[in-house]
Amino acid sequence: MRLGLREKARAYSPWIFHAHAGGCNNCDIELAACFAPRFDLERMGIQLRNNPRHADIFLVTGPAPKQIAPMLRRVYDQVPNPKVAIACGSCAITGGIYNRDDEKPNYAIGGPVEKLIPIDILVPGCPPRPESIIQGIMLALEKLRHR
Amino acid sequence: MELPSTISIASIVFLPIVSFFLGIIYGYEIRKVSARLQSRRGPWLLVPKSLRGTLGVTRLFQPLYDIIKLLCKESLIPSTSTKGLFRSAPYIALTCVIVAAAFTPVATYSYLASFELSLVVILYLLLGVPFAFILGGAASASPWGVVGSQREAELMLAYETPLVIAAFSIATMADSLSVQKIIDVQATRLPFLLLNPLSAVAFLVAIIGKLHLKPFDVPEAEVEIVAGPATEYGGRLLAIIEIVKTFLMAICVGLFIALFLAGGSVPGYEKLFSIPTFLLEGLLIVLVMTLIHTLNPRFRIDQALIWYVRVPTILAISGLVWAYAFRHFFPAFI
Amino acid sequence: MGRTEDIINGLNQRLGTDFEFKAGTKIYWFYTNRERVREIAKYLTGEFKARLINVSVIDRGLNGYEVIYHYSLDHLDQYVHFNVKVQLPPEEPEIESISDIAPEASWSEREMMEFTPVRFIDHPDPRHLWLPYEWPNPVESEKCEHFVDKNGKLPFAPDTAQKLERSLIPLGPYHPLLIEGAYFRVKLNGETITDVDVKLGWNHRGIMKLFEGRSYSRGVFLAERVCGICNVAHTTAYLNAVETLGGIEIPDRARYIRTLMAELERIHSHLLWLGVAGDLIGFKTLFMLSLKAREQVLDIFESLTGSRRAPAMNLIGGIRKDVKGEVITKTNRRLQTMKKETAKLIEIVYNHPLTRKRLQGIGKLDLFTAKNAGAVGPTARASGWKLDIRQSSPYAAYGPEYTTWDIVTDEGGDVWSRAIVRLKEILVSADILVQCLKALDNNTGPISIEAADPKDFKFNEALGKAEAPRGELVYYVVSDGSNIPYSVRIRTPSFRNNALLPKLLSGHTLADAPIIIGSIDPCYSCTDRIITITDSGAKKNSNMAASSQFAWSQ
Amino acid sequence: MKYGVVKLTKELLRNAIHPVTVNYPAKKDSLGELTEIVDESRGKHRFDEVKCVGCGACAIVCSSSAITESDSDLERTLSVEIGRCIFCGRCRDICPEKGLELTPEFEISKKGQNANDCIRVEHSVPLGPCDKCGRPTFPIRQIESVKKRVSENIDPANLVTVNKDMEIFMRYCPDCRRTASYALRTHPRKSY
Repeated sequence: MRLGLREKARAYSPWIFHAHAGGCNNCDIELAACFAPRFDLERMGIQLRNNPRHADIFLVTGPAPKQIAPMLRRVYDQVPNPKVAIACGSCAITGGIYNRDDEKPNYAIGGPVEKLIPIDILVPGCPPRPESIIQGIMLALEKLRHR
Repeated sequence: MELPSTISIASIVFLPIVSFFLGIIYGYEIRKVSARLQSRRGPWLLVPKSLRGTLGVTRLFQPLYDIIKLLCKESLIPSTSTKGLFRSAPYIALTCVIVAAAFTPVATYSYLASFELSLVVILYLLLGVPFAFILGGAASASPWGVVGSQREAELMLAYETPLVIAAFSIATMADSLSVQKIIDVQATRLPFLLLNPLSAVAFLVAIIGKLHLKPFDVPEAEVEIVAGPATEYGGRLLAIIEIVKTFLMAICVGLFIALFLAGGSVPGYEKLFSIPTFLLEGLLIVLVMTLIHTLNPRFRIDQALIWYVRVPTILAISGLVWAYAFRHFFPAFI
Repeated sequence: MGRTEDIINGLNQRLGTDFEFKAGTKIYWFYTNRERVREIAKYLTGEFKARLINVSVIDRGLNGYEVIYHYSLDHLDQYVHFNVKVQLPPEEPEIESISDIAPEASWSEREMMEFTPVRFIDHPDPRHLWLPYEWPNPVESEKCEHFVDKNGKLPFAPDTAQKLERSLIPLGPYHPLLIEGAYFRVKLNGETITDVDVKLGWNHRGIMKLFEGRSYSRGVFLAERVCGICNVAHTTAYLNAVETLGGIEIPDRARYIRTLMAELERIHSHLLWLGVAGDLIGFKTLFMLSLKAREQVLDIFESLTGSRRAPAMNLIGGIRKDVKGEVITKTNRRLQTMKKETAKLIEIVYNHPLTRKRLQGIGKLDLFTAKNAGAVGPTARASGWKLDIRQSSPYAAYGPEYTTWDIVTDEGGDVWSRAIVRLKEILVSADILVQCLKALDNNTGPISIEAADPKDFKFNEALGKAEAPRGELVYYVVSDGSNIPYSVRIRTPSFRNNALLPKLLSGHTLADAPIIIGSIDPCYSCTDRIITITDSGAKKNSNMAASSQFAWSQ
Repeated sequence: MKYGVVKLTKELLRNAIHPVTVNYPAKKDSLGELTEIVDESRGKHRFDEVKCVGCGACAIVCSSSAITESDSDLERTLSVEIGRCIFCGRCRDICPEKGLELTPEFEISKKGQNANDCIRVEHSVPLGPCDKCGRPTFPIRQIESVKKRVSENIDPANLVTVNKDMEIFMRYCPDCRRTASYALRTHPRKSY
């Protein structure tokens, strides 16, 4: 498949913004591990940016408690197009263990994340292994190229 | 002065492009070397075969890809900013560095460098870059941008002093303010790195501050003030800032080589031979800067200021004194 | 024991008939009425230096509300706790606040005011702790469900970019300083911080409510997800409480394995802290090196439990999977590698002139303030307070009959001391690990026993404590004999240490703010509560309440 | 003091020669190459076609309610919602027949817009019809395994009677068993 320089560059240098939306931190430290020596994501030119304005991939962890939900949406809007959103961890996808058994909504949870922002990639796991996260990011690259 | 020939005009046009690509290679080197020092792999020089479909063959031009990607992104302009200034600030910086790049000799080649006062022009233009960043940061109306601009201004005062003093001590020794002349003086005799190491160290530390490498990345301190003046920039405007930074890297390194390492020329050899030497020296200087970058945490802004006054400024002044003493005792040398 | 008897006699004399006493083993429960609460608080915290570890409110339905003040004396006398209970009628659930006597109570009372209709009268700062300020008080579940309308829009969304005062810097909710959401409103004078206001709760997931809908055995996994970094400590504390309820004595082997997991986790947490602290002072290399050392710990976790994080080893009555055979020698070998790498890291941190320059002399916390404000864990130990739950109320295999080790303390009280305490604790933990592995290698036995049926639980309430990597962790579990806990109350270590932040921050520069905040190792997934304790508290509160819309500007 | 910087430089130069990075996305087989994945590692679920009897113990014990059992038309489906699972491994530990495994497979990320796009692991077992009303009762294999267990653990003296009883009771659905309890001689008052 021939790609233009623009699409290539997009897939070659994705910058990630990590939005923590509640959750227990396990996903966050596994994401940190992705940028640490063992699973160095910079091999692929991927950088962790702390500024949503610089990001291409918006990675969300956590079930999005009600208080942070509007902030999450707002930060997502600050990411310039084209962008891809990854829901990382079981609680970002469905709410995971923070769901109530009787299927009534948990009073504190405004998520799952799919309710608040459009999600493109799902990375299940609690916490997902760094390998899973890397695989998710590779899928995100494919998606980003065709945005 | 004779009229510029076609070749000279071509060199003026091509020099910034060459500088830009040099800056990209240096940028890659910083990333790769610091990654290796941290026992990571860093951006692949050769991407493994199974991933070439998605990731391309090499990551040597990683900073270039970043820039192209950013150029193709939309740029969001905050509603609270002073829009005109916010938009134009990166372009002001870009103009400054492109002109400065045309003046900076790459491997002794530069038509404009042979002008009298070309050193002053380069230093002056380089001063324009932090000024533009300060303007942009202040115009963005983000508290982080404002704090970043404030820090940038403070740091600029700190590093410009040793930078200028060190550059002028070299000019004193070479008895000229033309970069080309300084190179020629060194090419026939010894490089100034050996004759005036004090100034060389002061200059190197000053350009580390100018390039915002650790321990002097105070204006861009990520965990404190997000990205400093560049906080609100995104997309195309951020790409311009990245381009400026790339240029700045090449210019600073090129200037160091021109002032202290005879622009890469080796006495007794053809002028053409200076190209590989120039590249090698450039990569070496970046290596040293990367080592300092990885070895240190960030200074606090007040610590950085005090340190700059205490060490590089004193070094630069003693370099200047040394230069005068040298001129006085070995007038024949110059 | 003389001291404890003194207290009981003294309470009897002073309170006379207003006071009823039920003896436990070393955990005492008192019943009194609400007029006496302040007197007891003065008596216990003032004369006997008891620590108020938590204030819990249990909703007893038609029988009203039960307010329980948990005082701990275990730092003076092993295992001793005093729990003072007050019954409040449902129609008038009001009680006087004791936060002026014991400042530690302030946050706990606010938390309880949020979740129950109990009012603590004269509380200095009755704002919401965890929940948005806009929510009703108390929060009722039916009302809260209206908070997401049909379009999925949340009515408490903030205004679009407010024009901020230049000197008022918002740190968060999304700020690179902390991965987690936290909102510090910092008032600057130049670069110097003059005032701080904190709003937390961005991470509030309603876990205590979730506990009340799950069986005891499933609660273990919920406890594990309270915090991802100290998950073993959470499960251990929860199980300490549940096993006390049921009168379960877990076998020795299970004790050793629990200790093994807890100490591995402590090493992991401290290494992670070192990495994050390195990042906070801009030392990326330190971050990389400590995360590299951390991978060794994760490898041990993986080979022992099958997962890098969240080991899921603890179950009621024991543990899930035995540690035996060749995995012990392998673990020992990995431990040696890890120890070597950590020793190298310590040497680097200790001798690097710039790290010293950045860490020394900032965020000072003296012993008096630490004791008064109720600091716990490494934060307290760095101020010279020898406070460690592992020795003051030993659980799992921390008692002297199982392992021998010393508490690490430092006198400095600044960020540097906290770093040193944590780094030394890594080595102590490695020592405990070696002892545990040796014991596991030499002994055999069962790894778990049959858990008692909740119907046959010996007690109907119990306190479970554990020393998490960040400090003392308290679980209070109430049973009503059914399959699910009646109520669970959690007091996490960061809850206490976060209270110190405004104090630590003011007077320092903005550049030091990240490392000072980082130095207490705040864990908002554990905590998620708020506070303001600064000199200009009252004025600022009104200011903050008026502008409850958060501007977030990035 | 400066010694720290020298030490660090030495350490960094040593690091430069030995990067510890895995080749993960480049080589798929390098998953956990440094950590030797143990047999009890907790990844994606897999139901054993033969061993799983469909009793649903895993659904009861699941701490995040990720495993659900649904009966439809003589078929019981156990489905694991990977997007909700917390991988605690409780289902594997509790399974009486060892019919559920957690494999070391971690490549479970997927493209998708919502939770429904996430991977689900499903397994169906046939349900036996009630002899009386024809409605589905219990999984056939579960009935067998219960019979086997009972006959293994019971006092041999009662074995014949119990076996005979089980032949009848086990084929009725709970409702029919209740209504027919007199006929089946299971009503408690019958013995009076």
